[in-house]
Amino acid sequence: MSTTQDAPAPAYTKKDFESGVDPRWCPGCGDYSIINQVQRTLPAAGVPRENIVFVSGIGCSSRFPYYMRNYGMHTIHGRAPSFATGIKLSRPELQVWVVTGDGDALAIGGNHFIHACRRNVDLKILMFNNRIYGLTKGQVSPTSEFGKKTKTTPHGSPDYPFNPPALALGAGATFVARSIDVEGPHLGGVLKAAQDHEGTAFVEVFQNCPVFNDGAYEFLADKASKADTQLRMEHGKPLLFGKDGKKGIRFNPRTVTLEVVTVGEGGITEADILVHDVQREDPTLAFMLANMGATPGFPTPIGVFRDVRLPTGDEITWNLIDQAKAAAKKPASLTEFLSQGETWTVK
Amino acid sequence: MSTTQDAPAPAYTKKDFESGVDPRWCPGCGDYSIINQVQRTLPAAGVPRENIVFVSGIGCSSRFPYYMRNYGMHTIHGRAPSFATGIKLSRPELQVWVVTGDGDALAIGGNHFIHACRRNVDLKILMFNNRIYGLTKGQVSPTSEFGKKTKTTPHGSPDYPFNPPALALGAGATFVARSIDVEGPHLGGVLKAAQDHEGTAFVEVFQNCPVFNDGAYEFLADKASKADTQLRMEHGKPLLFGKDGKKGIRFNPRTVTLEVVTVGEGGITEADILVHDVQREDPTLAFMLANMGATPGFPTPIGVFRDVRLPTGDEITWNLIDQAKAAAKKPASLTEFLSQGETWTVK
Amino acid sequence: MATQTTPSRLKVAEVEAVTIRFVGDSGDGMQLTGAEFTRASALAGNDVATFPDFPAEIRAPAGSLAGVSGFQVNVGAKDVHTPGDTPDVLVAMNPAALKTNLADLKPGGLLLVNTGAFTPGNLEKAGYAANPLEDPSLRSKYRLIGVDMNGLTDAALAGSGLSAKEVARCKNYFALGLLQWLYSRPADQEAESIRRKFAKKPELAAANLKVFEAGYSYGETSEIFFERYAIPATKLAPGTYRTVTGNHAAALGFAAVAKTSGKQVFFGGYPITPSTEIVQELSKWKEHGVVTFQAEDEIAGIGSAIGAAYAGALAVTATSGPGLALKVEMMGLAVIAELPIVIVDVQRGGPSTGMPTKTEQADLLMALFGRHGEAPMPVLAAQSPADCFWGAIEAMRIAVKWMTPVLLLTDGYLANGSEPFRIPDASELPKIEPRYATAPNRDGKYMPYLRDEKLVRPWAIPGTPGLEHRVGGLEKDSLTGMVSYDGANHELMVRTRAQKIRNVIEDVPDVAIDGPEQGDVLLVSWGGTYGSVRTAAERLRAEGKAVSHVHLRWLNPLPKNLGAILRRFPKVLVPEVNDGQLAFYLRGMFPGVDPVSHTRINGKPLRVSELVEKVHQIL
Amino acid sequence: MATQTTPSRLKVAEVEAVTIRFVGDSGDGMQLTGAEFTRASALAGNDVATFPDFPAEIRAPAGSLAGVSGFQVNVGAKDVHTPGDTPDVLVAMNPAALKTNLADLKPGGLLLVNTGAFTPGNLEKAGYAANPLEDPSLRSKYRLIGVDMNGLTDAALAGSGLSAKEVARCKNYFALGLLQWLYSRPADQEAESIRRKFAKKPELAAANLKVFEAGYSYGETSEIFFERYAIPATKLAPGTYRTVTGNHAAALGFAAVAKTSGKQVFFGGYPITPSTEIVQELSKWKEHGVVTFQAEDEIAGIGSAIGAAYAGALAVTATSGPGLALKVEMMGLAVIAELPIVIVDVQRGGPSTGMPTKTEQADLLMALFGRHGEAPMPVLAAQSPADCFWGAIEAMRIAVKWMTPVLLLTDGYLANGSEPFRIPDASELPKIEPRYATAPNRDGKYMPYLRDEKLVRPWAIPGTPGLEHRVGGLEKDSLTGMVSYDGANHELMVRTRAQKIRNVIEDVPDVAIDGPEQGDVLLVSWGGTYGSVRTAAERLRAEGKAVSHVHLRWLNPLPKNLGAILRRFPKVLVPEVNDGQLAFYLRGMFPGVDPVSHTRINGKPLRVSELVEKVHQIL
Ligand SMILES: Cc1ncc(C[n+]2csc(CCOP(=O)(O)OP(=O)(O)O)c2C)c(N)n1
Ligand SMILES: Cc1ncc(C[n+]2csc(CCOP(=O)(O)OP(=O)(O)O)c2C)c(N)n1
Ligand code: SF4
Ligand code: SF4
Ligand SMILES: [Mg+2]
Ligand SMILES: [Mg+2]
Repeated sequence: MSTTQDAPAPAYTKKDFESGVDPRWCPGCGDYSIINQVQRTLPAAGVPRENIVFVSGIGCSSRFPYYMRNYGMHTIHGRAPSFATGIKLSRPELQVWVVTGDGDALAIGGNHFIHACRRNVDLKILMFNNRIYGLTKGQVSPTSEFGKKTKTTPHGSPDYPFNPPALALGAGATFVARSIDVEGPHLGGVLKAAQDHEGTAFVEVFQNCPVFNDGAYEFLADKASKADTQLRMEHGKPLLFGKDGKKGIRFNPRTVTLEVVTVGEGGITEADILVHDVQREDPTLAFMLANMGATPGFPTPIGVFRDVRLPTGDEITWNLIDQAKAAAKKPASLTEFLSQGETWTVK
Repeated sequence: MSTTQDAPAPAYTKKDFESGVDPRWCPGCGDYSIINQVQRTLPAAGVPRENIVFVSGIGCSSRFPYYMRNYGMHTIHGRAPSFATGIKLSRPELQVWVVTGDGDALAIGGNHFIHACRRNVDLKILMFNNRIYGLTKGQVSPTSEFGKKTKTTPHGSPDYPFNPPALALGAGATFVARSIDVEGPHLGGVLKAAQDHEGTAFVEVFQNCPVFNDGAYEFLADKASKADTQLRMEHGKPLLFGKDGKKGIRFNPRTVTLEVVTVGEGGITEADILVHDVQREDPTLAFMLANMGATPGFPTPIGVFRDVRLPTGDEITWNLIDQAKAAAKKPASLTEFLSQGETWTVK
Repeated sequence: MATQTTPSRLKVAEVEAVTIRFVGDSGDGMQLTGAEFTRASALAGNDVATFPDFPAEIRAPAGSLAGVSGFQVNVGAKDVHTPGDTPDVLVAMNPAALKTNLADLKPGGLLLVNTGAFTPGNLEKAGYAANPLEDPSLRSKYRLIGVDMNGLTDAALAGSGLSAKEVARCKNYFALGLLQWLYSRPADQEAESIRRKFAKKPELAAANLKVFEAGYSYGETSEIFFERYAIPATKLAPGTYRTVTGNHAAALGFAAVAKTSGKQVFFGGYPITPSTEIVQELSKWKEHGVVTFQAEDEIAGIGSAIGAAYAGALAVTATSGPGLALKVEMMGLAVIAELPIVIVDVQRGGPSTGMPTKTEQADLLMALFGRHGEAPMPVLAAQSPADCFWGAIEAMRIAVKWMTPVLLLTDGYLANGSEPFRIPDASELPKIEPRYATAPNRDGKYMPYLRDEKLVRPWAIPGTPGLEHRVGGLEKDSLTGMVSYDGANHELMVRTRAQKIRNVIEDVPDVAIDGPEQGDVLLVSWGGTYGSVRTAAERLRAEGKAVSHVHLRWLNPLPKNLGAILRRFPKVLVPEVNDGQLAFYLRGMFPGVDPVSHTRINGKPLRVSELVEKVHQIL
Repeated sequence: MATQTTPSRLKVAEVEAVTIRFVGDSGDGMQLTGAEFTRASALAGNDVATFPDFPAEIRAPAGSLAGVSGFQVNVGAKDVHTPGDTPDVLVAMNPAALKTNLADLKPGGLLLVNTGAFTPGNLEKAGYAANPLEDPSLRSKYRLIGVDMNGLTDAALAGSGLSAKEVARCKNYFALGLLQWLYSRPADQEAESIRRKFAKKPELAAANLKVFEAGYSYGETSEIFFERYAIPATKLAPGTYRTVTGNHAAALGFAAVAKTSGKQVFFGGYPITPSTEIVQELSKWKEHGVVTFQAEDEIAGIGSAIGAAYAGALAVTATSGPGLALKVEMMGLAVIAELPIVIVDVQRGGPSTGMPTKTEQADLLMALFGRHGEAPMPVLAAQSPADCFWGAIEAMRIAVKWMTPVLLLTDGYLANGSEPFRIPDASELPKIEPRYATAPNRDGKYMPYLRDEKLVRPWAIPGTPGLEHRVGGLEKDSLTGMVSYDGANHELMVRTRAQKIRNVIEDVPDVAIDGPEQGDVLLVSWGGTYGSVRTAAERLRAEGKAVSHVHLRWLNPLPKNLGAILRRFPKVLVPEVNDGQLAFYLRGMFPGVDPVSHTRINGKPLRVSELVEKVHQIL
């Protein structure tokens, strides 16, 4: 089945990943800028186009595969990770991406999502989080804000939203990241990191739905204030933010909490600022940062929360297969195989 | 529908909660001691027996409702939380328990489980974790150890197991606890705390399956060593363990990790030991303790990880309903109701 | 109510009925235009039936073929059963709309075109090499009238201070004004409605009104029309009316159950096109005793409903094909636990995700047989948008009376189509009175499966002292409800559950034959095709053919008298929007009966003309 | 192979066949005893058919009625199609076992009882007021032989140093020894088998062997028997044989596909009784090209399989009723995406959780019609345990040849029942050769829905340069595979998919009639009832009745010649373990055909005697 061996890895450009079908998203939809970044990111890795598969569920976001010039499956609402897992376990040489929405991944698809995180099969999962059901025209989603008025919650949503990175970390994800549709270069960097990661890589992309949930991320995108509202996490760098980069996140050992401090004030130096480490095996700090996003008065972290290398589900599966093959005496013929156990012969 | 108003709350004994059907679990099954503790715990609360509903999925553990003298539903594999949510949202005056297994709750039922944690509807979820599929006779479960040989993984499980408390915390659970089938009094205490908690209460009970996964918790149950392998978390108390209670968990602020230390050695005093606080709104420490269980060299924490009071899903839902009723002008007649919007009359 | 109108220089011709289709870009507001014309027609006392036909859920690029949105309305002086096959009037707001709809326009029909939108850019997007309006054949085939609605709208709003975009969004009111004038609708009513609609944005209200009036007077002043039309008021049954879509009607029905029974109606479900409006409406009505819960998926949706039913609520879930597929296991549980719950399936184009916004009737066999094991349940289907109200109430009445899940089938056409709905009086609604058990039923014990003479088991709900019991999915002892693996008990229970559903026949009225008791051809239909088939039968009889029609509201059990009727007709024709499912079902149920199956599976309601033709063929 | 045996003081009577049922407590090892007796009989050249009947999945209290476990084996000199209706010999190891099984024993049959277990305690657990063995009527009805197997086992192992518990667990070998002696089986073979089985525990091997020999010689020495029996070897087709259960056979079939095709067989699924052994076996065979994945649920199980199929694997999933219900939506996707995958449904008692360990045939209509929208797929059913091997291979061949999901129906009886299986040569297996597309198929482009003359679409798999394409659940353009909302295209695709499945008829062999081409009654069966119905037909013909039998392996499409055959017989009888599903289906498919339906729904295979009786009635 490995028709892939002999495939060359040509030098691609963005165009090489455009299927030629024009996207059918609404004017101004955040999905446009995301696909743009994906198509810019893919060439770098030089993976033959035909060895890449995009798998999606159902939703506006899930139309994605139609616009990529790769193999693709537009499947069933919430189930994309299960197809992707089958593809990757069957053909580990393929690069498999999952494109999903907040409802697709976390409402109906929540179980497949957490099991993907747990198994660490090498899938890159991009979740476009517009905090609403777009395709069905505006119902509450598991990431909609508490109390949010939507078509199915006219008096406000009674549900507390998921914190997707926290959920993924709780499920054991080895790679967890976040970016924003409008922050092209940043998004590109995060996508690259996801592509390079071996194992399940979960990327939450804040995406604006101008039609049914416009401005959900205004507070992060707004040019004037974004320096204060975004915390750009970078591996090995102190967690600084703010216009002049003087604000920072300090870890308070006494209270075991994070706090916002200002370098230069009250004797705070850069040395007091928490240095970001995506490779910590213990997910606690990543979890803490993920939850920080939800706490008022704190900036919203974007970038990579965690990037830890563990044997992937597909590696483990195929190691077991290879071991079994190695252990087996010469390939058994069909008859030998069928004759295992007790047999008798009729003349 | 509230036939419950007039119901008295008699002084119950354990017997009052036995349905009279003798349990059909295998001899020596951990489920016996668990039901025993549940039946001992319920009387205290003095909730009228008819106002308690036990809901289960499918599995050995899920036979539970048949043995309780309450209302009960033995439903569908993995789906118990959805029935329970419907019961509680429809009839908030009822006390609703979910009894489930590691496969029922975390394999097929994983999505309903995390959404229950997120919504914080007042359900008490007891998960009997025997790290195996018991009812179907011994297949791998999402909590089976990595590499474990089972009937469906004869060469060892390729999957990393879930850490149930960590998963629940990642999903936003307000109450998370753990106990062991054989630790009767401890289990009783945890069950009491779960019953008292308002909101979704998740209790993981380590349960031995002598037939298909015997001794899974030997390391915790073994009289000789358990003082060193169990960490009994108690609110407001330092996290001490070990035969002489001298070993303790210290939080290392430099590395932001937990470490095992011995009081009296190397100048360590009890003041250095982390004091357990179940009421911390920030779930980070609870998450850290939950993960500690998985780390070699550390004791396994049992008891309550987190117990935080937030408005429950059922409270919120009914507040919205009551507000709507209050806001409504006099109860509209059917005709008035149907005549909203534009109408015309034909003579 | 008479059709008062402004005096006019033109003579007013009376017409019996007219079918108008408004087509334009998704952004052009055709749904609103159509709905407004419908409202005005209804208020004028006409009978109406509508068929909105919008594109796939995601907005397509402006001006593209995929972006075309349409709304067809059939207005008549007599009973109107369908939105009409082929429009008499086509209002096309841009080239893409013209291209995708022209073929449907009746030869010689009125083609009203917004010439202002026929720009080179739009023509290209529509794939027109040349401007079709300049093609003489068009004028020869249809009554082409071109009006630069863009230009006239701009003119009307010159100096209004609105942005170009805002101005552009007003042009649908020009078209509306022109049509209201053409069909002699009073202008003043529309003014009211516009003010209501844009109450929050008075400047837009003013602008739209201005444009509406511009369109209205344009008809009068310009020399393009030589007559106007009037459609006499229909003789509808006396009463107060409103227009409803099928989904809205179903929601009203369930809410009505809550109000009349005084019991909680619990809806648990998950959004899916084309059923979502049902829960969207119900969620608004918290003060009327309705509790709604948007679950994480369809399985949890029906699960919560079954849980609520166990707790004593009148439980409902609604979905469409893919969601119904997910509820199958849960339906089986409701069958064996014998708990009352209504499942609404708003059928859409399948299989799989299929054609979410298109209509189809292909879930019938799944509804009847799509569960593992022997799991029969009552199945009924609504026949028109307004009938979804009565279908919802009847389904719930049956569920509660017989302690069983009930499937109510509607479809995308009924869900989005609309028609007048006579608002009933509370006394017209069937009573739904759950009889919760209050005491032990057998020597001081409660036996959950001790049945009454109709084989219905009692309903004891939590909170009732002494009746504590457990239900579940394992086979149960026929009396105590304890788990039983006894083969004889299982056989008894399977047969008893089946017999109970057969007993529902006592609530299934005999079908009425529309047309002669005996004849040459019998048309048999079910669900949303009622209107087309009924109209076809009427036309055929008008032609003097001996054609009768039987419409099935009940699919399981089938009406007592159906078999006899089927056997009375030499030819039975079963038209369906599927691959022949009812025809197969009737063959299986009535040995010897072998209907002719006529099927259409193009996402649209059946056409009357097509049915008439088909009958001509087989006669 | 002759039935060599030790010289004996007793004469050996030849018998044609015998049905023996071993019953005891779950802890008594009856399944092992039965399996060992079966093995010995097969090795002795007899034909065998077995029916294990164990209690609900959870262990019931020792000695309780619910805890009784049974194993029935039918051993014969001629073709054996069924495990036999009613045992000739009942071996009862405790009172509960006697109580629950005595009624089935043939009048005058041999009743071999372990008297040692008839203690007051056990009698009470079984609900016996008095010791039934002391009831004279028992001796008058049956050939009662009481043996204190407990005591004799203790004696045999006195001083063995084994614990009382270990000793008790050996007593089943006493029963086995006695039976092997009674049916003239050589003792030495058993010795081998015991050594193999307890290789890891030599002390237990020794003990069990000792007890087996004790039982064997007890027959010889004690004066309780006056003759022994021998069953002549059957004339099976020459070849090498083994015994297989249906689940084991299905697993072997899929693995055989991997070995002969050289392609990866991918299994994705979720455990469920009674299908789980299929994946349990497959998971052992990693070195044979099988990849197995235990998913988080059934939906993900089939999802992973469909994903693997898109990637080019030969994909399989297996489940039972509740799991099939969960896979419904996914099956619809496989239908519209036209990807090959085999779904095995091992039917069990339903509805809902039902009776997990009991057999039933009630998923037929769900298999045929249980999907939303028009979603036809081929459906076939295995007819015996060994036939599950051939069914698995055929299902996969059809799936790959026609690019479609295929449903293979088996049931709990086939899954756990066993019979001899002749090991085929590779050359006897049908070839399965996926033809993956390698190049564009239309002017340099790849059109995923450009079909061949049989309407089959090509299969292009990831990794193939230039053929990048997308599949999905929305309706697709009939050529390019792009999303299409065009009504005409949808109609074309629905009809094309249906026609493609009808075309599969070219792979459906005509059914063969067992018995006269014309006659008074035609028995029509499908799936696991083959054996009972075939045997009934043979008996009836032996009685001189003109009764024929047609067995359906193919349910969709139905064999070409079936209609004509059905119409040839004045009476058609359709016996099923459901409420009449095939009978209904045949009525719907063959207008005019109106079979008599005979149904049994008690979780057990059909009884031959019952069928014979039924035919007598209708003759
Ligand atoms: C089984 C099933 N249930 C429901 C739906 C209807 N549906 C389609 S997409 C969707 C949610 C879309 O929201 P999200 O996943 O956030 O994607 P978005 O459109 O916002 O990008 C729903 C409920 C469906 N197609 N299938
Ligand atoms: C839909 C469905 N899938 C699969 C099964 C089979 N099944 C029953 S219980 C079970 C798992 C039991 O494991 P767990 O939940 O851990 O409970 P335990 O028996 O170990 O207490 C499975 C796979 C089922 N009954 N229904
Ligand atoms: S509805 Fe929202 S998310 Fe969907 S395409 Fe339109 S803008 Fe994007
Ligand atoms: S199988 Fe295991 S879990 Fe199930 S009842 Fe027996 S011992 Fe308990
Ligand atoms: Mg979304
Ligand atoms: Mg378990």
